[in-house]
Amino acid sequence: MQLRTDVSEIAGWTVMSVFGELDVASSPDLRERLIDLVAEGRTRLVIDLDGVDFLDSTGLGTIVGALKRVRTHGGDLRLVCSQSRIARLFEITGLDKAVPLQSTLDAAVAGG
Amino acid sequence: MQLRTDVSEIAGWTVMSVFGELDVASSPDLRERLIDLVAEGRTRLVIDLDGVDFLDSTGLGTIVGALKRVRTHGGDLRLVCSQSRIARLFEITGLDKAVPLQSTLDAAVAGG
Amino acid sequence: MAVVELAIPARSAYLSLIRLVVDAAVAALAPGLGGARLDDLKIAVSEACANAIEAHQGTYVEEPVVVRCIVEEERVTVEVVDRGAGFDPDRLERLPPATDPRRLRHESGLGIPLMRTLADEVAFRRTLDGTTVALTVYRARS
Amino acid sequence: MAVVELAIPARSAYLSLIRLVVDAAVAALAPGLGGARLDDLKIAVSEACANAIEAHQGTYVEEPVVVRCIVEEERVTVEVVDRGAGFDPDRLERLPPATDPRRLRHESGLGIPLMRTLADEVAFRRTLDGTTVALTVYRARS
Ligand SMILES: Nc1ncnc2c1ncn2[C@@H]1O[C@H](COP(=O)(O)OP(=O)(O)O)[C@@H](O)[C@H]1O
Ligand SMILES: Nc1ncnc2c1ncn2[C@@H]1O[C@H](COP(=O)(O)OP(=O)(O)O)[C@@H](O)[C@H]1O
Repeated sequence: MQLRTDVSEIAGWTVMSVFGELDVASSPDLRERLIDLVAEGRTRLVIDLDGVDFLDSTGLGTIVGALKRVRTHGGDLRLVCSQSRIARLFEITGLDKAVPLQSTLDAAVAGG
Repeated sequence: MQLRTDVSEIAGWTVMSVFGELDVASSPDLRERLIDLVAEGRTRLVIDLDGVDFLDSTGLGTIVGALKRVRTHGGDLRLVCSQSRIARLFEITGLDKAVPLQSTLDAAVAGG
Repeated sequence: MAVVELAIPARSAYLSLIRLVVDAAVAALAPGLGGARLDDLKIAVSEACANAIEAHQGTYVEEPVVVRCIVEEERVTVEVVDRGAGFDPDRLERLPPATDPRRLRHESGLGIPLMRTLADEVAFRRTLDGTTVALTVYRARS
Repeated sequence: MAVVELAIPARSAYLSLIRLVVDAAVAALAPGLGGARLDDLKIAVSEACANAIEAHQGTYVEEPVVVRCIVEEERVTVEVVDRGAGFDPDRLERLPPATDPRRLRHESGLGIPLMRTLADEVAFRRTLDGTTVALTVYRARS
């Protein structure tokens, strides 16, 4: 569906910016793209969710999957999420304890 | 419904600017406001349709009614309509022959 | 073929919502249908729904009006289904031409003429318990 | 009480349209319901619809899923009606807490927990031919 992703490299991190609605229709597509990044050895990932208009449980699940995959390869995952509407979903599912949310990209790529 | 009107006086014309959707739900309201203007003796009217997002047949009918009323009182009606989506409805119903459309307010209030 | 159906209270305040749904449904189902054609269809549907809602006033005011968007390969059809008393579309009064001064006596009666011009096909079907108006726009035709 | 009903193909590509209609219907019918509560309801409805659509895959893929918005004085209820095989909501696997490393084994199963948190009331009703999920948000409560 209407999902667009941009990939860039910043300060040793691979940043995937996601734009559009991240729901059960579009999450499989994002999942594939994240699997591809990890397969290319890009295991220090930042997912920037500030362009996401809607997030559902499969979107959250896709992020859990990415976290598992980068960790398996000794990497790490960080999230950029300054929209409270979206951050709220991580909070109520407790997932903000597994992947901390940063409110800016700068903060996400800072500190190693 | 979501219909807003502003009234101003320009060069001897009473200009009613209409904003929102002009359909069967909102037209009766516009009709009342136009009747009130004519009752106050304001019979040289310009209706500015550039803020109209949607127009249906009752909106067209309301304008026909206003035209009839100002003419009965020796006045005149002019329309501002630069949106081709809206202008088209006057053209296909032939009503542009009864009330000419002007593409700017300046043009509408020009020439007496 | 994809079908999206909306059932909505018979009140004119809902016309705005109907237009929004038709717009979103057709844009999602038939992305090929251009903006101007979709605008035309939306006006025609709005006119048909206004009449359907009007036909429900009185006895059927609590009954919903149904709007069905049917998207096929080559065309989009929107059916508007009511349970009103019905009418004969061939026996409507004809409006005088716009240049005739008598034209100004008529503030209504433009809905069906608009539908006929804006849609590629308009069919009025008398059903067992009301009227179904089917408005069709072809994707390729202009 | 105002009711707006949408019947839509059982494909996840339509979720976006469902959200849009719920948004527009609730905004039109219940203007009092604040933006954040409406967002919550929209997510809960989207989750329920995703499950309903999933339940139609296979045998019932050609059958529409029905979304019914019921607006009353004090609350808004959205019912999602499917004809799938049904399930027992009390027998779902519980997810480990987010701080447990085993949590990462689960990429799914968050839909119903989200619904339960986001809506004020969630009811799962087994019907004769499927499941109806009713999600309620109260207008005054936060
Ligand atoms: N669905 C309908 N059920 C019953 N009568 C209808 C229906 N649609 C149209 N009509 C009749 O046809 C007339 C003309 O309709 P229309 O051209 O839309 O103009 P208007 O609605 O402004 O009168 C209506 O006044 C009504 O009497
Ligand atoms: N309407 C439904 N019909 C049948 N089964 C359902 C329905 N809703 C939920 N389920 C079952 O409950 C499970 C958990 O649902 P949910 O919490 O939304 O997570 P997920 O959809 O990610 O598995 C689903 O996997 C499905 O087996």
